[in-house]
Amino acid sequence: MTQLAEKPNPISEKKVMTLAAALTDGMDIALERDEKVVMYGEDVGVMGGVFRVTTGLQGKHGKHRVFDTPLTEEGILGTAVGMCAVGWKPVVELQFGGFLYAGLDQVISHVSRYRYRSRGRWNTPMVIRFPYGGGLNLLEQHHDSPETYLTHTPGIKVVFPTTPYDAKGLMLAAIEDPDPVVIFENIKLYRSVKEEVPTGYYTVPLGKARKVMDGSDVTLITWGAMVTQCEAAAKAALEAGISCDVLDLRTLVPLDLEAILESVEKTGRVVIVHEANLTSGFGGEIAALIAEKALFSLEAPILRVAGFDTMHSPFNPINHFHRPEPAYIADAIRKVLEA
Amino acid sequence: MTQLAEKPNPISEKKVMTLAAALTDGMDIALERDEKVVMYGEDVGVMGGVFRVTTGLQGKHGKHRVFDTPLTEEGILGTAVGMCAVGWKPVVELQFGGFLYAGLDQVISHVSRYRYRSRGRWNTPMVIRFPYGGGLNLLEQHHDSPETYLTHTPGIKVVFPTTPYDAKGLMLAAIEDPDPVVIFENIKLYRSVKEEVPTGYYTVPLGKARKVMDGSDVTLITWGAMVTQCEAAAKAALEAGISCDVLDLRTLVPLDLEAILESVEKTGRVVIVHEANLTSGFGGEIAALIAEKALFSLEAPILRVAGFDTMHSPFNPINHFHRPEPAYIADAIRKVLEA
Amino acid sequence: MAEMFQILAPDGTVNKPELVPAFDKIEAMYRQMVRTRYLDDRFMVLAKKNQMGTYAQFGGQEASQVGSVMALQPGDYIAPMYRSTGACIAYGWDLHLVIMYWRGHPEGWRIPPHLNMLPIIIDIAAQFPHAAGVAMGLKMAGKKNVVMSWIGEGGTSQGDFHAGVNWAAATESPAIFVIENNGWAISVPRAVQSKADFLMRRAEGYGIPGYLVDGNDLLAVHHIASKAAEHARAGNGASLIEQITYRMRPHTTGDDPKAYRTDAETQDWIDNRDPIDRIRKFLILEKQWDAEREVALKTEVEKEFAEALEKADTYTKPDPAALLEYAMVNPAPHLIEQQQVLADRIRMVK
Amino acid sequence: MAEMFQILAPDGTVNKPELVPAFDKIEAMYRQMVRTRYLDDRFMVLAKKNQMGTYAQFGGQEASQVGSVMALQPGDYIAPMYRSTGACIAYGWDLHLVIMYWRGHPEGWRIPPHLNMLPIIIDIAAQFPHAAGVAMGLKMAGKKNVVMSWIGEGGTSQGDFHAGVNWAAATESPAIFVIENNGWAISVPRAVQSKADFLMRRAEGYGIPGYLVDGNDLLAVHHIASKAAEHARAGNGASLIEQITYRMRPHTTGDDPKAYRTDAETQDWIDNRDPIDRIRKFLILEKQWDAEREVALKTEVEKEFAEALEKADTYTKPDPAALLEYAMVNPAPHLIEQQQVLADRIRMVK
Ligand SMILES: Cc1ncc(C[n+]2csc(CCOP(=O)(O)OP(=O)(O)O)c2C)c(N)n1
Ligand SMILES: Cc1ncc(C[n+]2csc(CCOP(=O)(O)OP(=O)(O)O)c2C)c(N)n1
Ligand SMILES: [Mg+2]
Ligand SMILES: [Mg+2]
Repeated sequence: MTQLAEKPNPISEKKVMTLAAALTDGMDIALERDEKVVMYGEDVGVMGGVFRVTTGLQGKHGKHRVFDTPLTEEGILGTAVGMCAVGWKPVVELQFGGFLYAGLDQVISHVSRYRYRSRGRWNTPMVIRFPYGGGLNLLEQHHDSPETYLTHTPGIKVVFPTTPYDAKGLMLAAIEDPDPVVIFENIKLYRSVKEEVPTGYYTVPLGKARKVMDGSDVTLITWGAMVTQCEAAAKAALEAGISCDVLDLRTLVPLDLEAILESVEKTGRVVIVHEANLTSGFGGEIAALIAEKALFSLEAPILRVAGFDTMHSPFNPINHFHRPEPAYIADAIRKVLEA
Repeated sequence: MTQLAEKPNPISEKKVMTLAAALTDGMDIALERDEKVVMYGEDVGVMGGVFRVTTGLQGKHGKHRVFDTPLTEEGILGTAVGMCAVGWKPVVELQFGGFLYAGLDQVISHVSRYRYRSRGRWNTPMVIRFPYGGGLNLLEQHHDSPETYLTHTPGIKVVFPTTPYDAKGLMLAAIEDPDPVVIFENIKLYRSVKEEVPTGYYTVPLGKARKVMDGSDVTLITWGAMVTQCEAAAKAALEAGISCDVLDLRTLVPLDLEAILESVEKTGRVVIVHEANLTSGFGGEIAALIAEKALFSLEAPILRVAGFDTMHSPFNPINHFHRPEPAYIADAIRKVLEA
Repeated sequence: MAEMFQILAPDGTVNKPELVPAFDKIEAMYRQMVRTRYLDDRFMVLAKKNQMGTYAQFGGQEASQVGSVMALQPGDYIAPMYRSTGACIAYGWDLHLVIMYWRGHPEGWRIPPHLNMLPIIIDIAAQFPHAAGVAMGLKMAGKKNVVMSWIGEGGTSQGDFHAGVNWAAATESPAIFVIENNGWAISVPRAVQSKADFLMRRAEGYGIPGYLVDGNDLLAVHHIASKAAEHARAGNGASLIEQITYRMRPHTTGDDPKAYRTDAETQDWIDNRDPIDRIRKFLILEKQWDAEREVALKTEVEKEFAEALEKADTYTKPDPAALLEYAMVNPAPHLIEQQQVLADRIRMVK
Repeated sequence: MAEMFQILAPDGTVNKPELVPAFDKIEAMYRQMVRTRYLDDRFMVLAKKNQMGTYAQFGGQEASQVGSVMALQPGDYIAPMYRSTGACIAYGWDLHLVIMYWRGHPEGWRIPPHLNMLPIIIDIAAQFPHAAGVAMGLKMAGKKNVVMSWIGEGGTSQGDFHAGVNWAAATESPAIFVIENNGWAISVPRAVQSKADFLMRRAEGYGIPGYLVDGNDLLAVHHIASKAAEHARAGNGASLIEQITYRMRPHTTGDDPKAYRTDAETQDWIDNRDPIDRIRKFLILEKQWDAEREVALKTEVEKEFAEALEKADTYTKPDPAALLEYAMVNPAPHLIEQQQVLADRIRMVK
């Protein structure tokens, strides 16, 4: 069985939504369509989450479908495993990506392995979602980008929506997917991007990258809020006559390797951009795959623009040096062209 | 300040030791030399650990230096942070690498960040050690190779001794090192390798790879028990007239990038081998660094031989298909030569 | 001082006659105890001969495991740990699959569809949040079922012990959490784990009933487990039970208890507090059992084991394809690529 | 039903006159309460004006924080969480550094060498294992010092709460664990966290003393914290204290409590159970305080704040090099390479 195909909804009306609103809308529809879907976490009920992404869902669907729980990430993730064994489809929220760590054992040792361990008797078709990423000057651990801990953990799918359309379609696809899926919701993008989104049901398939800009000189590969940064850098480059292929991966697992290789074969020059710290970041995996599968297309070293190997800087006045800015990406573009 | 230099001990007598015995000897000397060093964990006291690596240490140094604790990895790792703040140097044992996850929050959020977070006021010069790796048909979670979770975590040094000499010297260097160091002790190597080791004090520096075999056709980059597997593959290749440069990295953080690049520039062909599952494994980081810093030396795609993207196979009769064998490495050598 | 609940004194005489259940029920449990003890010892022999992998015996804990699990009803769930093999067998796990599980045969790892048995958990205490989730899920589904899970006294020091019990308690979910206090966590004695006199003291901090039970008294274990199950089934939520028992065997295949405890201590439990002896004495005193039936039971169990072993031994050899099965329902492309790598590896080794 | 320990009734009259400490001590604590309340409100104003980052107010918890931390002695340690700013200030944290900390200025993050203050922990409950480690370390070093740590009632549901308290209890280490039960974990009420009537019930399960205290009664808080500190100092190990208090302010800068609790509830606490009012009434009743001194204190504190703010405002701007400082004592080569990357980035942005 392969990935679900895209299910567009051509007849649906459209409405302008932020990324946050699109996520909410997707969850709302999922609660409507499948009575097995339940949502829980810290503050997701009455308050609708610290970023208000579950706003209105408890009121509309009831406390038995959307509810607050004791404050424990290992509890939230561990009970979700048990909930699946009784046939529920939990969509759980962690308050920030930096609090995934507190429940990471349940993800690595159980969410990821339960199906393999029971040879298909017990599946874990849950969705784990959380805000992540820098740029808002919140507290420490509120800006982490912990995707590598998940991409290295077998059996987990990893999703990064960057547009409202994708956010809703990927949310619905993630909830429908029979495997555990983690959705990284970028805190900067929650309310900074807006677009028309169909009000009805549709899905965006897991495993298909989105071509943000089409170009032939350099390939920019990225995900999450760095898509915006890459787009800015690519636009600036375009003014200087350099055209970039900008790939929004949308999902890291499954990875759209085909789209990556196709672009690399075209441009021969690659810059990979992510917010997480550099070493052992998912950028390394992508570079390794390119160095294995498209080596002879490369005309320049593969460069990565990423966070430093420290925790995400809590130093507000200077943390823009830590988080990749368009200028740093532009510099990398220049370097791969000069190589 | 850079890494500590190697401190050999030329006048010391020598004794044949297994890797396990060499580790014990190193800890024994550390307990002797520095009264701030204490060791604790599950079963490390009277019993000397499930692999008997702390055997005799409690008897010799006392219950106040080497002791058993409540069964909790978050407790063991979290209290070690606090112990450091009072000036102790805890050397803690986790019973198996697969139980690191249960305490991973303390490593990612605290061990790794305490110094940065307090701007040097509170350091965490602890050592975390555990048996890891496959090959013995123990229970699930007893064969994991969780290094990626640590190489991606800033501030943590990651050490993989593969010879008795190195084991003792790296242990002493790790305990002396002012940063947190994690020592991966391979369960297959504990008692399968033996050699003469100086009985006195010496250190092997963190950050220097060991050249296992010298060759010019292909570079094999590896660590831990895979060094043995690569050596076997390289020896077989030599009979067919192919000479391999075999690099035992010894430490993943700090990484001896110089040694890697020097070898790659010589051979132009690279195979990276690790036990951990492929995706987002540390092999990806190495490949990425090569694709950035030595791209134009490459004459073949970089290949990785690794575990599958599942948990370490608990299926005893067939798990040798999961864990890299010399034959699979030989195959990769052939492939990079044919490329 | 909490009092340890007991129905049978160690010599098999009855403390609380009014609480003795029907004899056919006792006999059924007694049979499971004898059966699991026999199997447990045979498994260790297999493990020592390398015909099984590392194995964790439960010998000495038969009353604790059989007595608790047999308080369950159809549709109830269990969340076992590595030492719960006795409970799993009494719950209905097919014997040849048990052997194959401990051999690392993929088909032994496949949990049969007729059992609401969660996978055996090695990661100590992690089964408690799972059990809490099952309990919450059962309650939300309006089911009248419950879940039972076990943990060692060592495991009570873990964060997941707390997160799991507190969750089920706070959500008033039908869970029965059983602490099998067998005195040792490998080489670490009970006293190192906690300063509390008894671990069931924790119950009050979760606002749920807590029980201290003689874990080698089958009737006591069964009585309290049934009570907790009824409590849960009636919608009153979770309970925490501490069963005082003893691991009469080594920790696992590779362990030598001489390194950390005296033979005298172990021998005392074996001679004076063996859970099987106690209930057998009771049944004999009550004239519900005799040497003849004992011999017949032994023969029956030996035969059953021989058949299961034969079945396991002659089972289709593991298919290496199993390595990549069940990794994902919708496998990502890299997993499909790895199927090719696996096929290549199989070819290379042949 | 546990009884809530109280020395002062909400109207400032004394329940237990024999337990009232010396007035100079009370006055010192009262001054800290007024001071921290003032600062807390000023900080929120700064945060609202974007002159600080996200800030977590402690307003309403002054008795709870000041009363407990002032039971400590020189050489004792504290392990604070994000809401412990009041405790940290009363403990001696330099005001301009507090402001700079909440501004995300690297020099505010530098913990001054004269304070045995562990870093503020955001990762809820993780500070408890740290505190247990400090306590064990102090005991092993033969020191007569203790460590105090705080947690919210929400945090008591975390695994680390359990792992930390149990560890210190089991090792008989000198730790004081304080639960500041302020009724709410952001929008989640206390009842969701646990079915236990009081969270100090957990103490028995750890075999240590547990106390239920009126957390808005300065004298009660201080009395019990001192008792727990003495207990620890005397080598008797850890204690668990639950202080019933209330968060009179929003959770943090961005929070609007109207979304989850009634104004009436909050207003009731503000009008009838404000911890500062209570102790002030007492001091006035006892003729130890008057309006004049109050005005003088206000002026003093205003001046202090103005000076600290000035100092923070005029402090050397953060050096971007700070981003890579303190990453490792012996930086690995990749960190040294990243210093170059940082230098390039600084150049690019200029
Ligand atoms: C999280 C975790 N840490 C460590 C281990 C290693 N280990 C296996 S059994 C054991 C002792 C367990 O003792 P207890 O909980 O009392 O259970 P028992 O074995 O006595 O049944 C330990 C430390 C593990 N399996 N999981
Ligand atoms: C491990 C973790 N999970 C989630 C959060 C997000 N969070 C911040 S404050 C808070 C509520 C805490 O409530 P409580 O423990 O009662 O402390 P209070 O804020 O009331 O002082 C939550 C869920 C966090 N900081 N850490
Ligand atoms: Mg035990
Ligand atoms: Mg609170």
